Amino acid sequence: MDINTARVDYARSSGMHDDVCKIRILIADDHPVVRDGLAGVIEEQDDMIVVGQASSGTEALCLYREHRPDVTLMDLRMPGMNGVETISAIRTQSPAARAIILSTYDADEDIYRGLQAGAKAYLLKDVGRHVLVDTIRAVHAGQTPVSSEVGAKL
Amino acid sequence: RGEVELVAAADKHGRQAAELAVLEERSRLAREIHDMLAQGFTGIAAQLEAADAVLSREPEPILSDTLAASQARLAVCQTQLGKVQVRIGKARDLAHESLNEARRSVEALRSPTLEAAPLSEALADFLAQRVLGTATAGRYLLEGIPYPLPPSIEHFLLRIGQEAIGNAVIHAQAREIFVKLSFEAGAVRLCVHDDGRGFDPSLSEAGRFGLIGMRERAEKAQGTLSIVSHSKQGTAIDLIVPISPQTNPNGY
Amino acid sequence: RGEVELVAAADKHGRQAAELAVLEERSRLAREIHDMLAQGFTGIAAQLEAADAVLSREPEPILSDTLAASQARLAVCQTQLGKVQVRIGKARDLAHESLNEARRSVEALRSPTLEAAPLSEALADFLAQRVLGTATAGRYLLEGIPYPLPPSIEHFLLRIGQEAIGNAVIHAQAREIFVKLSFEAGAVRLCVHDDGRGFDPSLSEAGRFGLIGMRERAEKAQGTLSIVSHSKQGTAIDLIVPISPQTNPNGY
Ligand SMILES: Nc1ncnc2c1ncn2[C@@H]1O[C@H](COP(=O)(O)OP(=O)(O)OP(=O)(O)O)[C@@H](O)[C@H]1O
Ligand SMILES: Nc1ncnc2c1ncn2[C@@H]1O[C@H](COP(=O)(O)OP(=O)(O)OP(=O)(O)O)[C@@H](O)[C@H]1O
Ligand SMILES: [K+]
Ligand SMILES: [Mg+2]
Ligand SMILES: [Mg+2]
Ligand SMILES: [Mg+2]
Repeated sequence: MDINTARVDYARSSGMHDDVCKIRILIADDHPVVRDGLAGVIEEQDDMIVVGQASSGTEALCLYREHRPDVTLMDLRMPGMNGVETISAIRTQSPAARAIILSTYDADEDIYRGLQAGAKAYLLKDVGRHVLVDTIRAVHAGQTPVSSEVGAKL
Repeated sequence: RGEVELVAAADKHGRQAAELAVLEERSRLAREIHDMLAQGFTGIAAQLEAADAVLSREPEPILSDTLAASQARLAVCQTQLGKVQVRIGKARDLAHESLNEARRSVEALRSPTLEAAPLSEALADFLAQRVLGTATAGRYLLEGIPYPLPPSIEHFLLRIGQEAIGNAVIHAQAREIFVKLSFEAGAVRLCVHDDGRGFDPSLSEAGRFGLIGMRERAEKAQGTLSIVSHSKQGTAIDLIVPISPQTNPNGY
Repeated sequence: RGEVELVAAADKHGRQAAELAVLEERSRLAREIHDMLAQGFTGIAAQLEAADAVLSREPEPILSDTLAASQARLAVCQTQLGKVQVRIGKARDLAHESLNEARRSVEALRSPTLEAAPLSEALADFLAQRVLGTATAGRYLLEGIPYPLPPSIEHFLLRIGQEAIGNAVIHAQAREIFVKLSFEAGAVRLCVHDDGRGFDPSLSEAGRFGLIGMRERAEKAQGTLSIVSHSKQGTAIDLIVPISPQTNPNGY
């Protein structure tokens, strides 16, 4: 067995998921370094795949139509169409769409508007990767893991 | 209604205006800080989570003690190192960029009046030192309430002022050099006037770069430089640099 | 000296005070930002440099393609991964801490007066909407100069006010509901008074959570809630939430 074969085996054995079974994720954030970092975390998960990255609400809407992702990570503050508007637009077309809000600020009023617009959860942008991927899996499984604190505020 | 009462009422109004101005300033700056610092830190945090995700991948158990198995594991390990290095590079670049951006904003926020008024003080000091021991007197006036200037403009103003003062001391044989720095609503203004022998500013002398440098710097600062000189009456150098409301966040 | 002149002089003084206050505020913020950064981005950059130094170590050339050599190389590689992970952890902790600090300062700096006065406006709007079309009149008063409140406290105040207003509209049969929000030196105060039929606040009704929620939220905001009600005279709900000078950055 040469090195290349061994690497293929490694990849196969650790990645028990075919691409078709993976959670397909769209990331929308106008901050390229944040977007790229989130994609990096997701890439390392065997059960997830990033199907698109958008830097604006309009682009997110296009990529949503094109790829029909299972879960969309949605930044609230983007130039042009903001996160809340984008979630509304996506859910008008696809009522079953599942979105997770990304926010820099916990006290952002738009978090509540985003949840009212149909987002299933919200995450702070510097969330630990375990919480990030657990939330993605939970939302994909149909849960709405809104933190109790936000639930109380709503 | 007595005078005292009137003043007290106006004073109270002034104090409230001051408090409101502080609130306004505070909220504007808060947004700036948000955009800059917080965005920087979120980007760094995201990259570091990604790096950690790479590092935390469980390695396959080594099934056999063969060379091929060991080499395969090594290859995986080296791939991880490569990926992590890229992430670290991105996070580090962002840290440096954010730091520079933040430094620039700190500099822009620096208050000349309160932090030893560097430009005004530097000009006054320069004048005092240059006329010391000469037959020329120096007079300096600061007009208006200084507001923070972009560091580059502050720098141009200082250099132009130094050259003009230097020229007046060396060439003018003046009794007095009068320097005035004025902070006006839409512009900052620097005047260096002397009552010396005057010269013809339109004649450029080879190997003399003082006036040329002044004109170049005035242009770079998007300012207007006028040099008016009359024989035996003296020289007046006036520089006006417009400060836009964005650049002058006080807006007055 | 005429009155007009006197006012003008005092006004000018007021404007200068406002300008100075802005300058002072600006320089305070500059120092704050500077300190935050110095500890944040600089520390992160240093950790990342250290991580990069580990990753950039040239590996020993492979002397022979033996199992022992490969295993030795793997061991080095894994040591590198371990060291880098520690650095990344430190940088990440620092990024989170700094981001939280930036968040806190943004929150503290948020100015309710100027950013559409959300709390005061929300309370006034809520009152206006709830009394609309009822036999009850609403009167709203904002007292003092609003200063930024921590969002959680702002939130509690709004929810308590809404419940109290809602109760007065639904239960009191009042002629007037008077709502007053006061920004005082060490506290923010919310009063909801009605001249309606009154009730006995000590009797808790099963399945009613409005008053319970008000009490809970007042406690969470570390405030004092008093409910005074007299039959046929009305109900007065008073909430005082102390605001510490740190929390109220204006300190007045
Ligand atoms: N205030 C002044 N009064 C009289 N003459 C002046 C004055 N300023 C400039 N001049 C004349 O204009 C000339 C050009 O000035 P400029 O500053 O360009 O050169 P400089 O001072 O001679 O040399 P340097 O290049 O070191 O500045 C001077 O040599 C001097 O003759
Ligand atoms: N301003 C008021 N004037 C007269 N009665 C009042 C007033 N506020 C409260 N009450 C009485 O106190 C009771 C308890 O109030 P509370 O807010 O806890 O419950 P509620 O308003 O009836 O229901 P909810 O849980 O929807 O708020 C009310 O049912 C009412 O009888
Ligand atoms: K993946
Ligand atoms: Mg954004
Ligand atoms: Mg010269
Ligand atoms: Mg109620």
